[in-house]
Amino acid sequence: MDFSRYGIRKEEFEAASSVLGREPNECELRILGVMWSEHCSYKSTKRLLRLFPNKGPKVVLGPGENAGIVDLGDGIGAAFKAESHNHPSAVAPYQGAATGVGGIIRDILALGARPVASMDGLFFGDPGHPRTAALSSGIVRGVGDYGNAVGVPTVGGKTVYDPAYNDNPLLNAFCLGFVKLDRIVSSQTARPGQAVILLGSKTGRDGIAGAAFASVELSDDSKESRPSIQIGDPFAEKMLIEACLELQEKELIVSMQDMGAAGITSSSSEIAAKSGVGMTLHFDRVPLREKDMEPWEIALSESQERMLLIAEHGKVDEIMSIAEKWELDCAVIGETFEGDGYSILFNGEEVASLPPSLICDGCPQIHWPSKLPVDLEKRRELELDDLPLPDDWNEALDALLTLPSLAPKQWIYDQYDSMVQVNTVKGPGHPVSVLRVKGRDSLVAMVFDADPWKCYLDPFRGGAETVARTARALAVAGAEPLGLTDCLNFPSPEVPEQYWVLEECVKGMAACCEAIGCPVVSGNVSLYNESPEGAILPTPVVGTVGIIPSFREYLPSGNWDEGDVLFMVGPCNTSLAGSRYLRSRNLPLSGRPLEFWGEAEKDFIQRALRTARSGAASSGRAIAGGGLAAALVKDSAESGKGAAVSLGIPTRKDVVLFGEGGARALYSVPMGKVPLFKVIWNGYPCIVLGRVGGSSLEVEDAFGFTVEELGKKWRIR
Amino acid sequence: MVHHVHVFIQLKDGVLDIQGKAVAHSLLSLGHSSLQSVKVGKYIQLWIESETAASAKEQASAMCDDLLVNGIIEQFRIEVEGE
Amino acid sequence: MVHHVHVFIQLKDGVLDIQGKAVAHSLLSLGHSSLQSVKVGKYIQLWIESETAASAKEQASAMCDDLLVNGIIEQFRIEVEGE
Amino acid sequence: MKTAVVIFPGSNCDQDVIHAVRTTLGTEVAEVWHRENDLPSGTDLVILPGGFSYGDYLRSGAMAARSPVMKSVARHGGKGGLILGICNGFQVLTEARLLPGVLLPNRTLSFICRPCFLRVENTATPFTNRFPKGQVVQFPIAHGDGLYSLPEDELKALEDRGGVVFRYASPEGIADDNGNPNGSLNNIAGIISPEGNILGLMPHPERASEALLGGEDGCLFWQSILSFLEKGGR
Ligand SMILES: Nc1ncnc2c1ncn2[C@@H]1O[C@H](COP(=O)(O)OP(=O)(O)O)[C@@H](O)[C@H]1O
Ligand SMILES: [Mg+2]
Repeated sequence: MDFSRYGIRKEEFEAASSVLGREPNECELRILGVMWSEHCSYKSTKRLLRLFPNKGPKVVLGPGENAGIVDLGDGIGAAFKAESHNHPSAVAPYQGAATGVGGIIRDILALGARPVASMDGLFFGDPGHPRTAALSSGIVRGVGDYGNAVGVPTVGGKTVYDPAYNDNPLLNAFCLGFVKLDRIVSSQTARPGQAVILLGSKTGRDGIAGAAFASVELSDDSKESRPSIQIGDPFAEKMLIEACLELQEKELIVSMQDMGAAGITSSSSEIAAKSGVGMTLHFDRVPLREKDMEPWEIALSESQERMLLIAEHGKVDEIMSIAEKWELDCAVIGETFEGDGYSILFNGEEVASLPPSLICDGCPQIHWPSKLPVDLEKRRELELDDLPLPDDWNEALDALLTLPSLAPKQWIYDQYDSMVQVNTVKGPGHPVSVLRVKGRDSLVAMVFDADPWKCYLDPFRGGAETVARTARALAVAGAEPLGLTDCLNFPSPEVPEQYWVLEECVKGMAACCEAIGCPVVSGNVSLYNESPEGAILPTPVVGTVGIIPSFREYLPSGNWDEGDVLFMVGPCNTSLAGSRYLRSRNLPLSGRPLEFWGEAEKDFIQRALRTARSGAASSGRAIAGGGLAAALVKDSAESGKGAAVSLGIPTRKDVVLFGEGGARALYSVPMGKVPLFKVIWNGYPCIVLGRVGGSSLEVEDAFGFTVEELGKKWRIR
Repeated sequence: MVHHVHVFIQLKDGVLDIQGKAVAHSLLSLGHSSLQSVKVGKYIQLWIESETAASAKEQASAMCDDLLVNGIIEQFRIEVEGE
Repeated sequence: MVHHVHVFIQLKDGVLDIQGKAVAHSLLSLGHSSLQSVKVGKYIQLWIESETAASAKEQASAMCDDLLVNGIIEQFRIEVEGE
Repeated sequence: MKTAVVIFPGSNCDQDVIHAVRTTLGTEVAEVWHRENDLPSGTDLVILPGGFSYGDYLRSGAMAARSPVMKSVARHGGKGGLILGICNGFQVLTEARLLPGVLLPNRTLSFICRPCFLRVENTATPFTNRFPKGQVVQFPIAHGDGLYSLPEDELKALEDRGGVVFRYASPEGIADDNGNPNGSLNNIAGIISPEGNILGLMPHPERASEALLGGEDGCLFWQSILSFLEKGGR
């Protein structure tokens, strides 16, 4: 039996044969080939993911379900998750991105939550590379067209440009939904003797074996791998959302699962395995779009906009009439029974029979060898003495502000409906995105961030910094971080040096999560992001969600008032390693990022929360990409106010102004609140930078621009 | 001379036609019950300066490959007037 | 029998064809300098059950009036295979 | 005042507009599914909400305009009842020929979502009577097909009869090309029927009806309708 054709390794074939007591047949092998791909089975990364803390007082549902849920109070939860759709977006940017957005929305829906906000993480190649323009515009259009039509606002995101993504652009999609905590739908609640129902679009040959495809490197002929292109139908998705929420509201279903990778097979076998029931599926009852589909094609089709429901037989008629109202196909395709069996029938014949536990949990894990990259020390060499200060600081700042990774992303987010559903208090363009919860005082804040450059130079510190950045931004806005989701985008784990980087990144992220008490509640892994041209940078992307108890306790950014005192809190000895500034001077990616200091992060968050909640500041911004200089410019431009700033610090001025890393923030504080502010930050590094006022932003012995000029350079709307 | 070239673009077989599906549904509910199925594609007209119709067709075909057609999901057919 | 009907829809003269202009611009900047102009329209295929090709055409025409074509800005042409 | 919000498959601003009417006016709002043949009795105002009816496939608003409910919406308008189409609802109204003109793709050929400034051109309408003439208001836009177009002679007729109610403008109220997000002829953002009872506009007043969400200019819009009806208008 040539199992390798189906992406099955020898030990996997043997494991399956030994459980079955026979060799799997072809259809079964195809099913296992997809279900045991990295994308579905996490066979190389399960062990690593266990390093993440996943419990906390606010965690209602941790990893393992379709998405995580954190408690927002008043019986409401926020369900959220991020998912990658990298390979499909590289091959067919528009459709790949669109179906990525659609897929993550269904994950949220599967819990019975109404999807209320999306964010997107985009990683594009060098803007000068011939393919980048088409890839980036296709991906942005795909995200927008799908999200806009389905009516889920895209409220924020992250965009990074680097030549490492020339052939492997990344598209990570995040979605958040609101759910009543006593109405959460689970995939673990099916019982024997219930109906298995397929709701949504008809099944065609779309994206067959797409998950397996996502688990291999892109080769030149992968563009030819024909059936792997799924088409997104946001109209059908909108109908599906309304239908599923109506079914849930009327308590007609006992369990639900979205159909993502590996379609019917993964959704049904996961429900069976998690609920501990057996399942029989009749494939001749599946509504098909194409003629003559083979059973294995039906099993693995990734046709979009479908959900699998489990319901009592007595509710089927009512479910059918709701499906009819929303103009969706709906069919009972099987039933559950007692036992660990999973059997697919086609025209009366059994074509596959596998225990669900084997499909979902039977894949032998892989422990790839890990090895320190030999060039790591070299990457970290950055001699400041060899790096002259800029001759012209204004020019240096201009270069920084026009660096594509830092420049305003208006061209992207103007294409996204960020306001539909009328909950958006702060949409894209702000350090954190903020939603209101209708009928309540509290606000939900969220942020999506990544720092691949730092991860490349020091994966542990970079991983920790990535998590920390999200938490700092939330805390400054007044939002207590409740939990996070992540997408681990990495190249092949089969290269020992690359596996080491992955491992270290995860350890760094986990260390920060521990330190600040912010658990990981969901996530996704995307490996093999490399092509013959090269590998991507290590790119863990983090989406963190926090709560602001009342809108009065939200602290905005870009809100300086005349006469305010500007403070910088946090250490001055940050680092230029992997900074936007180095990139803007076309210097190689080098240096060693700041050491991660968990205590300080925790301390910072507490003080920042107090600052926001006590009204001690009029504006606040965590210092991140582009350092203090970028923070000053953004705040000044958005406030439409100037300031006179003097640094008065012995550290090198480029490091102070452009250095990145560490728990730092820029605050503007009304005169009368200065004493309170100082009390809050007593015991934490805190210096006065200057005063707000005048018509230009002047940094002593460095740069100076009029507010009008800044308005042209930095415009968020 | 200027040739008038007609390009007909349609989705490849098997590729989900989301517009066709919705249009068919709508036409049926408007009472057009004899309708069996619908496919929605693009009709692009090009006016190309070239010596011969054959070369106009060739150029149109290159334009399809370069921009007009997404070869992953679409196929096309070209007609040149007076060819 | 089922008739295969082709409907070609294009913008009326004088209606702003922003898409056509944009496509022309892109093609020119890709080096297709022989291109004079572009018009972007729709190509809809219908499969209609009917006795004769003539009646299929009639029905298709009714579908155009009812939904497929916006007469304010668009005009259309119908071809029935084997007619 | 009784409002009926029509919900087409794919509408996605229906709940937003219901929320705005309920929170700003506190009046009764009914949902009407597109397959229904009749409006609730006593309906004063019909709203066709924004969104992507039928995915906006084929042409924006085309399929929704042929929904069963549209016959009774047209009847309501014919009797002088108020009809408001926002964004996709405006597109539906033009497709249904209840308002003149068409909405073509934005000249950028991309979807645009952002706050916009509008100049109120006509305050003698049921929808704008509480605004001072020439006032600049901020309503967000979010659309792909918002370029309003009409043949030249009809455009002139529309302008001459004061049919243009909202025009895209700069914050200072200058309606030039800079203030025009989508290329609409004459910066047109919203128009009214000759009888003065059917309004279509691309910007979203329901997204500008709460300070928390960044603007309250929409409140006067809703209040205009209420005071019109309270003064005995239909
Ligand atoms: N792809 C995107 N989609 C939506 N919003 C985005 C996207 N990329 C960036 N943004 C928004 O633009 C702002 C700046 O983003 P970015 O430049 O990536 O981060 P940073 O602030 O770290 O420089 C943020 O408010 C973010 O939400
Ligand atoms: Mg899922």
